[in-house]
Amino acid sequence: MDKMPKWADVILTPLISLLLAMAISAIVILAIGESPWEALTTMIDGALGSSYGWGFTLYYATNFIFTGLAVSVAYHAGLFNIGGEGQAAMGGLGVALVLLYLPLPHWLLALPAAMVGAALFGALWALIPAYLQAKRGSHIVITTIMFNFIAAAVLNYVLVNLLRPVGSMDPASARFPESTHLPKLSDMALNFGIEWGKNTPANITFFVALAACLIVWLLIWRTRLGYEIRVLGKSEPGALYAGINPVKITVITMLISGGLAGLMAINNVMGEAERLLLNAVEGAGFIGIAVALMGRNHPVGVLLAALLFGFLYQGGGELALWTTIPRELIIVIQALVILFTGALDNMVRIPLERLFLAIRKPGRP
Amino acid sequence: MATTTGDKGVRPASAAPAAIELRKISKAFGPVQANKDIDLLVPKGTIHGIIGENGAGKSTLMSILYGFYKPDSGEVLINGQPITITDSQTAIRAGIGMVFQHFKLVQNFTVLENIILGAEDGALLRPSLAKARGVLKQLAAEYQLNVDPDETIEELSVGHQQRVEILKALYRQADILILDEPTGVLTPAEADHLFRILEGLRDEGKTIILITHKLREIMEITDNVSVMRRGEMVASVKTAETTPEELAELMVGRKVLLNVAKGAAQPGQPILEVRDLKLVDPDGVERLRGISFDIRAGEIVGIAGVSGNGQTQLLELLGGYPESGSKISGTVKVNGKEIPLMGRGADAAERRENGIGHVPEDRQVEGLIMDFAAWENVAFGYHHDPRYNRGLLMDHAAIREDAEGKFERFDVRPRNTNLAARNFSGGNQQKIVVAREIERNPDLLLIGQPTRGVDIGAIEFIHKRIVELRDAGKAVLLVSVELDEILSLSDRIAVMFDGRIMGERLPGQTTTGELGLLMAGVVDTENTPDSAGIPPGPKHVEELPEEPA
Amino acid sequence: MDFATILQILDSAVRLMTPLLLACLAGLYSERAGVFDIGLEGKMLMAAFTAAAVAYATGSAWLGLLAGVAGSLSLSLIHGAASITFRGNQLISGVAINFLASGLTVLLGQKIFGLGGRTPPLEGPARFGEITLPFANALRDVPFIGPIYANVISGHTVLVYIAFLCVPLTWWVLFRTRFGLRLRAVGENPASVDTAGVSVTRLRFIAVAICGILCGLAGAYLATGLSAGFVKEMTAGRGFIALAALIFAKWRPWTALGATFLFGLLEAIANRYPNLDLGIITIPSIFMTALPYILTVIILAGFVGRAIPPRAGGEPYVKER
Amino acid sequence: EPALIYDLGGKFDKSFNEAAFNGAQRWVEETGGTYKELEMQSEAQREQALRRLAETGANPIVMTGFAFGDVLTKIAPDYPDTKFAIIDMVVEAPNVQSIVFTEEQGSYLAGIMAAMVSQSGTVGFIGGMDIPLIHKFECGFAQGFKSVKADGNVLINYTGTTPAAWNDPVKGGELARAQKSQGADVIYAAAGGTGIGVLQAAADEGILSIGVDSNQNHLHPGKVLTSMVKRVDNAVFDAFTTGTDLEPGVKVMDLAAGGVDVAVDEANQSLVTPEIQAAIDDAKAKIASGEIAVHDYMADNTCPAS
Ligand SMILES: Nc1ncnc2c1ncn2[C@@H]1O[C@H](COP(=O)(O)OP(=O)(O)OP(=O)(O)O)[C@@H](O)[C@H]1O
Ligand SMILES: Nc1ncnc2c1ncn2[C@@H]1O[C@H](COP(=O)(O)OP(=O)(O)OP(=O)(O)O)[C@@H](O)[C@H]1O
Ligand SMILES: [Mg+2]
Ligand SMILES: [Mg+2]
Repeated sequence: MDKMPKWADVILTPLISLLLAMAISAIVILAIGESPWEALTTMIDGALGSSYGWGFTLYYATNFIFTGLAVSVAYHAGLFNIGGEGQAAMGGLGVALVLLYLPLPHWLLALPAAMVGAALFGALWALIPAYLQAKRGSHIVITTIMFNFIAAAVLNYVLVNLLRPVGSMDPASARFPESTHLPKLSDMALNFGIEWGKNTPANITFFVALAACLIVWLLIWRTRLGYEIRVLGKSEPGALYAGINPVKITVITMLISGGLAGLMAINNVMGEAERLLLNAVEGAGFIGIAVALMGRNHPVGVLLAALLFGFLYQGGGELALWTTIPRELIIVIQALVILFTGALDNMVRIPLERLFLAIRKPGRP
Repeated sequence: MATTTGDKGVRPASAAPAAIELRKISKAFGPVQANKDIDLLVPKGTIHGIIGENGAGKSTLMSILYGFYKPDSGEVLINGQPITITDSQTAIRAGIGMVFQHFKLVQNFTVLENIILGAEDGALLRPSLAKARGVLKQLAAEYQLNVDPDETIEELSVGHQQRVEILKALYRQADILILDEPTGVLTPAEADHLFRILEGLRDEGKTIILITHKLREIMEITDNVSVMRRGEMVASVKTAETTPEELAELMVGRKVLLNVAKGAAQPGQPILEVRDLKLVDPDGVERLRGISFDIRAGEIVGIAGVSGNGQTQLLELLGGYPESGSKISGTVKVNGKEIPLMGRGADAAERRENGIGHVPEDRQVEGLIMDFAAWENVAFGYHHDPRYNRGLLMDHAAIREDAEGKFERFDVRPRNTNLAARNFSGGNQQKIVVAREIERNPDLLLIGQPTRGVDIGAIEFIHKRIVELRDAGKAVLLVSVELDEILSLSDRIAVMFDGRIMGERLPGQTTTGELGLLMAGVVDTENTPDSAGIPPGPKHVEELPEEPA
Repeated sequence: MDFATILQILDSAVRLMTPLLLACLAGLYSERAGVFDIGLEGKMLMAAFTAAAVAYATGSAWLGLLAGVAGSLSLSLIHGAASITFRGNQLISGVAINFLASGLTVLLGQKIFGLGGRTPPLEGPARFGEITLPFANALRDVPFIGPIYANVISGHTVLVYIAFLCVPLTWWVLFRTRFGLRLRAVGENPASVDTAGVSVTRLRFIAVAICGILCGLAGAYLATGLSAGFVKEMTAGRGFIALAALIFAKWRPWTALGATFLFGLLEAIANRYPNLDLGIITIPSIFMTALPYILTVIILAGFVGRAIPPRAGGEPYVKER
Repeated sequence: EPALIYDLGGKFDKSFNEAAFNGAQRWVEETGGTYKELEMQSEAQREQALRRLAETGANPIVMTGFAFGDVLTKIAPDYPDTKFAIIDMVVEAPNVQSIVFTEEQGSYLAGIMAAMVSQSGTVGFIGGMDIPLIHKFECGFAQGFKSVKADGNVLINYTGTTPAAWNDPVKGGELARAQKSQGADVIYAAAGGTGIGVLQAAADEGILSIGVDSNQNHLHPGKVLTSMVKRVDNAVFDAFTTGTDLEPGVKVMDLAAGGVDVAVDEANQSLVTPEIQAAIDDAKAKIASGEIAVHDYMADNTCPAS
């Protein structure tokens, strides 16, 4: 009954959309008097051309996987969680508290402990908006926006007044103990005698993120809880008819969502900076929205979109570092990619569908 | 005997051009060929019926005529003049009005605002509203179409909403009125009233197209009838020259039993005992005012009533999900055990554990998740069932397998469990719900409006299954606004009015007339001065309470 | 807290609420027509930039305003194409527009002025000056009313008065005109409009365009009224606050006025009392800056019930799938 | 070939990154040399940028901002032959020069000037993001002010707690107006792009303002009392000029070394009376001699003056 084969919809449509975005980007680059070809090669080379580039691309992608999953889980329950930024920031606080105040002799212990701290703090930060939405009907979009600002204030206060080592200019916590440092992907590769991605921040969290994709996929599509989440997202009367408690599911979903956003801190706070910085999230919470929506709220889609954004981030970073192209160009390219693959996808899909129908028609009696 | 070849069966009596002539209309939705080379001729001043199974393409054809969809090919002639209908504006100007199967009203607008929408005079609302108010008064008097012009739509009963749709068309001075399944949501009395209006309109020379699944209505009111099957027009006949049985066969392509065949009930132990059930909704409206009744094993109890008299609340309460914030009192026992009505254990999941199955009144909003695949809907509400789970995870293979079986046994078409529920026709959607609930073999089945908008083939099937369940010794609570359905299925009939049960009757010993009186709130059928001989006709319906917000 | 302080806070609140009010009304038109818009921020930012750039180049605030509207409008059209014509996801389109504005403004600014995205400071007629309303000075000494009129009501730029006039105007348009009726209908049930023979696409595009114009005013006010030039990211989240206010106001013009005033007032109070001494404890300034957000949540949870968006909001109008 | 890395605010932040850029430009003009420059995109790039520059042979590598401290500590040992200079932070390594400024001293002078021109006895301070570094400015300013008007009043506002606080001229202007209504007639802005709004609002409202980092007197001639200049440009210029001979250790760019100062030029000459000039010169001398100790907020996270 489908209008075109699934592979076309899943692969061809986004690919053509991406090409369109690239074409427009090229025009923008030309307009500011730079060479699109140089820009493209710099980006691809910088992000994918070496293990070094990959190390960064994967690092950024890891951040986006977590925030993207966070948004998508909530989305399945019909909740639009714009609070990933604040939840991830609070997750960082959780990680810092665990690593600074618990004696953890080895990263194998530190990682699960920090994960608990990260998820717990992120989840708690989502709890109040969730509860208010479920019980009082306060729109979760407003409350999560507000909680982003509040999280920034809390973190600022804690870092400046409580966690900052005396005499330090930097509103950042002390370094985490050496024993809690996570293995970098480069170290892991070295164990196999492979020189890969030296001095890049990609670390073992990437695998945690992959596992998170799998777990979220199982959760949403294979568990009863996921079923209930999806039912609630589609129809509240339906949920009631099926004996599903909307308040409970709303709160649980947001806890999971906030927890996932919080888990991002394992990557950037524990894995990269190895101390808590003031603005550690750097907008990854908002990128998560784009990643989730572009990935059609499916973990595989989220993974792919996160990799795409990781590529854009790293490639764009290289562009800003090594060419005279201003770094804001990357934001424009990101915008175009989001626009074409996420919002203007039908511009490509509809003609494609016609094409496939036309191809198929003559074959039928 | 009817001719079954295209438009030859129906010829305008005079030489005057037909009001509507469609030639070779085709329309595909992607790969679905909804209409294929359709020809149709509707003489002026007639009522023309269109019947066909769910998904046969009736609504599509009419929507094309009304400019809502664009046909892929074909010609339209209005009063003999070829016309290209590009949008609804063209259709309206050509004198066509349409009442859609799913009303196109703005819920939070007033009646008046809905009427003038798109037909305003000038840029300011005030004069338009004033004018419309006047015209409305006139139309109301002329056709007995009373509605409060200042009421918002969401406060109106469906019957009244439909009046608004008709008024909308009349306000635009439609000469051709298309009604898509108008009686699906009406009580018999309301339907009767509607038909009187339609006859009045015809007598004025207006042309009417009526889509319905009810052959009784076709026989009663139409002059000609066309039958569609799978996107094609298979017959057009004069109503006087055909029979319901023949039409049914034309529609479905096989013989259909139009009456439920069932033996006498053999009631056993009481399964459901309801005592003094009261419910006040969050707005403080008393919806149930002390309901008491029993249903025994092997018995179907039908609840008749005009919609909005508490049936919905009764079903939801028994089903475990009364509107939150309602105040509830009374007791309900199932299999002799009292079940909680509020607080812990008072949810729909618990009810299912207690052996209560529930086919809800609104399959699209409650009974199915429209975006889920059909197989996923088969587990809907039963997703905790061990049979559908393996450890922590749901066992998709098991659910799919079960779904395949249900599709087979209930003849759900198309036989594709991967399609989203949205993509099935109303009748097939209903079959999925009924299959899910009946095959659980519940001790008590709550079933609301089981055949609303469902074609006769499917009705026959669903009715048969309900009777089978009863014969297996189960209790069935049937709520329906279709008196025919209530009369033919129930072993006992209770009539609800304004949150009370007005009386109980046995189907063999009552008439639609008597039930109609009870439904109108007349306590006893003895001749009291103010109720004597009032038929459940249009006038009386006027005074029925409206479905509140 | 004396009277003069109250006046100052109110005066400040009026200035701070104006961009929020304009953006909120902008969102109101769009969302009432069923097109959700989380790109208010981006449109404002783009407008602020184009307004400042053109005002600088021409030395005219009014030409700047026009350019601001054009800048914002162009993003509106993208949003319209994505969410109306191509029936795309409205949220994604909004996100994209925010990114686009954030990048393009700096990119263009850097290309044109070479100041890292800033525009040169605006002077004289390139900025909107403050208007003293008639009799403001004469009435100043009338007790109570006088100072309020002279200090709070008088002495703002013309855009402030336009913004406030937009409130009754919006109410009137929405509830008293044919256009408003259709606009509201198309956000509630587009099929009702379509079957009445009115183009859903056209209506929605007009609504989105009005949204663009109002965001243009908001952005121009930021750059040429409140400050004197463009600074990158100068909207600083106001588009999101406006969105919050819109939901807060339940998509109604007068309540939008109230909601944005509340936000303006809370910010003005936090500005005025960076460290609020409550006797027992002093709230540190860090929390005072967050106070408007905390209070919003409390008010929302405590006093504002469920906000129900226009029924067809966020969904593209699809007839044939 | 020397290199310069800017902090996240970007090259044109109208603040100290921009000052660093100006220093490098001056070096180009005077020597005709070339240099590499980098702008950060994200926190994770700091290390990447440093390493890449070191590996391409850039020497010395100058970076602006305390945020580099941590990373530099980590990587400096990996490139023993490369010289690094970090501004605003102390990093102890044999190949690193740490350049720190005594912002409190410059701010102290600004405080004196504010006190001497203030008629109301109330002045204001508006900071950008609420972080310790900015408190250092605030504290020196308050101390200088109190040294002249012991019972005067310093109003203090911060714009916010996120990086957006650096780019919100609207809020800056509003804060300035709020402070004016409380009697402030001189306002010191240490708030990056937000400060532009402060200076603008002060000019509009007819009160005086004090700029920061680079000389902003020209923005509103006759209306900006002075600018507390922090000569990051000089630091960069010196480092570039010294080249690979960069001395390791801490280089304090204080008042005496010309690292900080209050700018007097034709734009504000009319405002700076001989008495004021005398008071500044006097204070400079006393600070240099140690007679006046300006408190450094960073030393103990407290500010005795406010
Ligand atoms: N908007 C649409 N987009 C895609 N397919 C559609 C659409 N509307 C109808 N169809 C398909 O066209 C066919 C005919 O549908 P139509 O609504 O005309 O049937 P119908 O005869 O009115 O059925 P019912 O009795 O259930 O109202 C069906 O197979 C349906 O799936
Ligand atoms: N957009 C659509 N895509 C695919 N099928 C559709 C679409 N819209 C409607 N249909 C199908 O068209 C048929 C008729 O649809 P329509 O909306 O006319 O009534 P319905 O949903 O069948 O209502 P009822 O159950 O009251 O008969 C159904 O099979 C329905 O599932
Ligand atoms: Mg139909
Ligand atoms: Mg139907």
